[in-house]
Amino acid sequence: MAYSKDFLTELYKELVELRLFEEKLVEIYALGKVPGHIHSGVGQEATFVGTLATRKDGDYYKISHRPVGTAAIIGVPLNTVFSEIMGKRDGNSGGRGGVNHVALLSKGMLGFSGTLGSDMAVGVGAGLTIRKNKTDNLVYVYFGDGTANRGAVYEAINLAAAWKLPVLFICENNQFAISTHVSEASPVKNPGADRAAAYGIPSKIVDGTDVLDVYEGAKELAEYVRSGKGPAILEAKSYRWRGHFEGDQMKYRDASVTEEWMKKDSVEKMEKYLLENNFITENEITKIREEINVELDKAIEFAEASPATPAEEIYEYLYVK
Amino acid sequence: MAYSKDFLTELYKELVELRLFEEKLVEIYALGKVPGHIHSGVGQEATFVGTLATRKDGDYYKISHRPVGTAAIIGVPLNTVFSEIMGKRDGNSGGRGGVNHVALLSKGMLGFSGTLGSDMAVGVGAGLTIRKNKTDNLVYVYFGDGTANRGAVYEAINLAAAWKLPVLFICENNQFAISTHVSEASPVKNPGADRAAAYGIPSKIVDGTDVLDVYEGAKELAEYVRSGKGPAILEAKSYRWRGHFEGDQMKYRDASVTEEWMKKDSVEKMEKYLLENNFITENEITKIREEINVELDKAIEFAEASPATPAEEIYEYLYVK
Amino acid sequence: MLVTYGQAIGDAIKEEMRKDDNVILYGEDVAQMGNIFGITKGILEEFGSDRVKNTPIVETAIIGSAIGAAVTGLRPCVELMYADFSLVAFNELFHCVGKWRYMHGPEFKLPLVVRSAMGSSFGAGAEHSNCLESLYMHATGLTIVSPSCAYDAKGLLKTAIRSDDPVLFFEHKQLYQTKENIPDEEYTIPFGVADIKREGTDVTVIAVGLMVKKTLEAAEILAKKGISIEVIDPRTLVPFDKETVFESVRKTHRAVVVEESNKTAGIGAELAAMLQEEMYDELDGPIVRVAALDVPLPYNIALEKYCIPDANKIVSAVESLF
Amino acid sequence: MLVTYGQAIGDAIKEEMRKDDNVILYGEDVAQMGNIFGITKGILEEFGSDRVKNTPIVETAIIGSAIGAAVTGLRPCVELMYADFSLVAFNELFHCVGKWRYMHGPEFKLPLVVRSAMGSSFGAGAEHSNCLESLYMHATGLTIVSPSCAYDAKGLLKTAIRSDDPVLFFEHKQLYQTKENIPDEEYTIPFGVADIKREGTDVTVIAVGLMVKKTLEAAEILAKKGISIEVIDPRTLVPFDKETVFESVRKTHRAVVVEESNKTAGIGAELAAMLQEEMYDELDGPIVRVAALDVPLPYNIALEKYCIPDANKIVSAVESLF
Ligand SMILES: Cc1ncc(C[n+]2csc(CCOP(=O)(O)OP(=O)(O)O)c2C)c(N)n1
Ligand SMILES: Cc1ncc(C[n+]2csc(CCOP(=O)(O)OP(=O)(O)O)c2C)c(N)n1
Ligand SMILES: [Mg+2]
Ligand SMILES: [Mg+2]
Repeated sequence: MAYSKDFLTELYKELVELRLFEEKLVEIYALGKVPGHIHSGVGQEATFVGTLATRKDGDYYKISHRPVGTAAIIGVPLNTVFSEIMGKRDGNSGGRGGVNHVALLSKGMLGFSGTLGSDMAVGVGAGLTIRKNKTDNLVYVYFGDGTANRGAVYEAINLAAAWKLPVLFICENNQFAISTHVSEASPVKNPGADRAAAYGIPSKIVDGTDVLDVYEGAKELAEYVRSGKGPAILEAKSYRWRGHFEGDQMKYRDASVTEEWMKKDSVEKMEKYLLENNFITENEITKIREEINVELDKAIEFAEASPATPAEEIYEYLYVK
Repeated sequence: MAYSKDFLTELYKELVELRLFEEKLVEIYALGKVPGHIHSGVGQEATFVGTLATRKDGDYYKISHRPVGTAAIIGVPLNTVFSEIMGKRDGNSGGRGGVNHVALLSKGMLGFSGTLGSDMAVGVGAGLTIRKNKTDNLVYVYFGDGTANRGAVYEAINLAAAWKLPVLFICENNQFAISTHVSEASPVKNPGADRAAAYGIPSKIVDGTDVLDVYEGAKELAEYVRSGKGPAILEAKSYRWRGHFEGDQMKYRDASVTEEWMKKDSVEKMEKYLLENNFITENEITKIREEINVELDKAIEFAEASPATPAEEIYEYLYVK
Repeated sequence: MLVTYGQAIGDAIKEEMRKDDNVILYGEDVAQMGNIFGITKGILEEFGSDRVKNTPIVETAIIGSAIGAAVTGLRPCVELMYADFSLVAFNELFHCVGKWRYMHGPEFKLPLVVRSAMGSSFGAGAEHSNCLESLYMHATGLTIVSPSCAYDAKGLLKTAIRSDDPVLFFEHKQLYQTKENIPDEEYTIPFGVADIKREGTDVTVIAVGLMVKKTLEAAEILAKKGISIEVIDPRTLVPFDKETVFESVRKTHRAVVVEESNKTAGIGAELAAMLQEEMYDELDGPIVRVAALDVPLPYNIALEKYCIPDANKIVSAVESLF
Repeated sequence: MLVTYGQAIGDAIKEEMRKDDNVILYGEDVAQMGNIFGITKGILEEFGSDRVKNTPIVETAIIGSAIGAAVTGLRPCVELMYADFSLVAFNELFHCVGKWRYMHGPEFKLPLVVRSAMGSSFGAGAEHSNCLESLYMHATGLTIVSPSCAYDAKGLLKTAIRSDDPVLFFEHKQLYQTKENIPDEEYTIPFGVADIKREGTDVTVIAVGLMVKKTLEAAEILAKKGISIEVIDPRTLVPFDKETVFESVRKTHRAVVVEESNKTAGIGAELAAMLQEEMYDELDGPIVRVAALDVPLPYNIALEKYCIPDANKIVSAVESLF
């Protein structure tokens, strides 16, 4: 495949943005600026950037708890993202929802359920709206290898398949559900793709550490889905670099395997590719990183300055009226 | 395959017993002797008799709401069965549970959940006990084509597969979930067998109107399961002769198709086979039917005479202590 | 016109579907069969299979997809055949439906209705007879409707379908065939407005669903005994019309709550706790709860009857206050 | 010995697993990781992978399989990581676990324990902070345990594992690290026996889980103000020890109920309704409920704190009775 320089640079920028975002998240969490727990998606950027490179206006998105920076890639302003993450009034729900509930409907984001998998059907429902509007849009629905075992996931994909709705299910197989390795939890090798047969829909496995491989797989399936033939499942193979949450001692896994996987760095791979093909210079790389870091820092500063939602507003957003 | 006369006669008797049982159930229901609703399994006998022909002592059973006469085949005394069905004190729960909860644990019956599919994992749990006891027993878990779509079913089979537990899942595909045809509800042709791939386990499709075909398929899978290799799925193709419940007008389906299927009568088939091979005489057939009818009538009489559980006992069986 | 409670519900759906083509209907067996009680009969024929769909047996996906459809602009009116099965999707209803807007912000509206048939019906057994409103009262963000007659059912369901907030709409199976004269003209009934089904002076009796009917029977018996009860039907449990009840209690100084579900942690628990907390000085006696016995509802019809409140039990409860 | 609440729970499981090899432990991440809070650490090492198993994320199958294992002779002690996720298996808990023996007869015993971590914990958000006992109180056939300290947790969990009836065992996340001296010798605590955590004469305060701690703080403040409260921890909500509470109310004539969950239809609803119904003549004022505000628990920590009862709110509630 021949890609344009612009396209590749755009992909690269998004990879870096997501990487730096996820790193920043860990940083501000360590500084005590984030309530609750976070789930770093460092190392898993390619799946999200690669699939989202196939998106177009009017599409919908159901993201997951990892990486939450995906919201920024989809287009939620960083100020909103960090305000929500830090529980502030300028977040999309004024800090009521929090780090896992960053969502702007105007950007197509449908929201997230903390009981994992229960939101899969939310994506399916958005497919009904697309169907009614007779567009060739689709819904991107992300879920993890662990979540793939939940009954709610099965019901959602099954319903999408029975009704031939335009949903692209993306299973990010980072090989772990907290401490449980995918081989222990799932009786099949590919917890996403191997289940497509159960719904009679197509699937594809891609290398979740290679943004172009992801893109190619996603493009093929997205075209299929947009054409009205029904849903499909993409499974991306990656690895969770950090603990499930910050503070996770990870005694349940072999650190040397982690190290091996960390060498398969999607950002580095892309960087190398761009440099080798003279699509980018070291200087430009530095500049991209700097610009993104500045943006991130500015947003964090904004969020820090954003007031907390006052107690008097505690009942707001509970009902429309 | 060469079968012994005894074996074939036994199968035939059970087919007739189940047929007459299910007919009797409709009869006493029409007479107002049964509370609530019943789900006649007339026409679907072969799946149950054929699979159960592979059973041995120590096996467990999770049956379904159709046909409930399966309990009698498994060995629950008819007096208990009809007492429970008629809501009487001599039923296994003294009429607290009712027609769908006929069960004797001493016969290996695990019980049933009226929220369909939620009991699939109950069967899986019994597999843990078999595993611990290191026997070559198995658990028979029956479910319908409609129930096959439930998430709880997926979770149960998935867990059984992940843990390689000795469970034989039997999907009775009678083509309907109430009014909904299997082709409308399920995106795959075979709602049981086609999903085996999602769990990485073997499956087989059999003719649910032919007890010997069912038996052969069940035998193969039962042997596999007993050998400790993990669960398997058998799907039997049949047809629901009557309405979902009594009184169902069945406007949602074509009566001529029903008539076609009713010609594939497993009892008649077996009768013909036995007669042609001189394994049985017309006289013996008449006698078998008569004997079973007498037994059924006696049990119904017993149940009618059985007192209602008195109100003072309303809290009994709620807790062990 | 004279309609049954069931027809009133079907009519409400049809009228709203005619008004707004974003209203869609789906659930198990709602299409060709018109649902197992015949309530949605004729809707497929009028609106076609794009707007009226059977689902597989996938309660969690019915509710989940309704959220997604609702936030993106449709107005799904979905059905969970029996209220008992709503527990299969309890997580989706409690955590997702009830919290989605709060957690994600004011852009998110959930104009969805979940209809469900509830209540005992002569031997349906422990898993097909439940009234479960109180479980959902403990949730947040839900509107809970429990109509006791055809008039209310129609007016409230139309309001529900037009609401931008999610509504659980519980229909009592034993009421489906009850007939009533209702206006030919269109009407709606606002949420949070209780209806005084019978005026009285001695005791305020709050009753829900089928229990309104039983309480009205009890009122007749009590009247003959010289006790006048005021029968209040809250119609919506959330929002709850405290003012109408308070006003009644200010007059009667005594209250009884009648519900069909298990007594422990039921509707009566909340209403009694709330009333004694907020109206303590007005009360001349305890608030008495009439509810089902705390057992799984037995299949045997005599035992079932023994468990569930009827006119006589309501009469005794009221009399116990004197 | 000095142990944390978390250690006490782990020790109870280990001791019972040593006693009876039918006791098995499974759930998400309970094996190598020893669960996400470290509560089951070391259990895999001691008992091996036949008896200690990680499951996939399959809450409905965890509960369903526990029923099957239990009725056939094992004694599963299973874990649902967060109490919030128990709603995913709510149907299995409410309809199946709670009714199985009743529906199928006396041959069926369900010696199973479902452990779950509950409660707020500083920004865990609306779906990871819930206390949900009241939902299960409305069910039937369940035993509901909510221990407030290490001593109780250990003794009650041992009783739970030995019980032939199904037990829901709710552990409060904020208590896991609290330390306490408990006996070296084995002990168990029977169900249905409340514990008076502090004697007092003016007001009976019934508190559950973490709220026992907050109520004891409030008791100190109130003591300085001259108000003496009796703090009762029911320990098991089902069965509920009415007698201990009644005796206290006969002395104090006033009662407050403190819980961490939403006020509407919460634990306090049942307890207040029951108390005023059964102890009306002993009461000198309304039973006041202290509970969380009826919103999904916010993620922002200040808002979270604003929603949940603390010592000051308990103090105000008690003072409102005078
Ligand atoms: C229904 C439910 N069960 C359990 C959990 C707890 N939990 C949070 S994240 C997680 C692991 C999810 O694994 P996976 O889907 O692979 O996503 P990953 O964390 O690897 O991105 C679990 C079990 C939950 N949030 N919801
Ligand atoms: C969870 C749940 N949803 C819906 C129902 C209502 N219901 C009872 S039987 C049935 C159809 C089941 O179809 P299938 O599994 O094919 O069994 P069959 O009736 O054909 O024997 C339905 C939907 C139920 N009992 N439980
Ligand atoms: Mg994972
Ligand atoms: Mg069927």
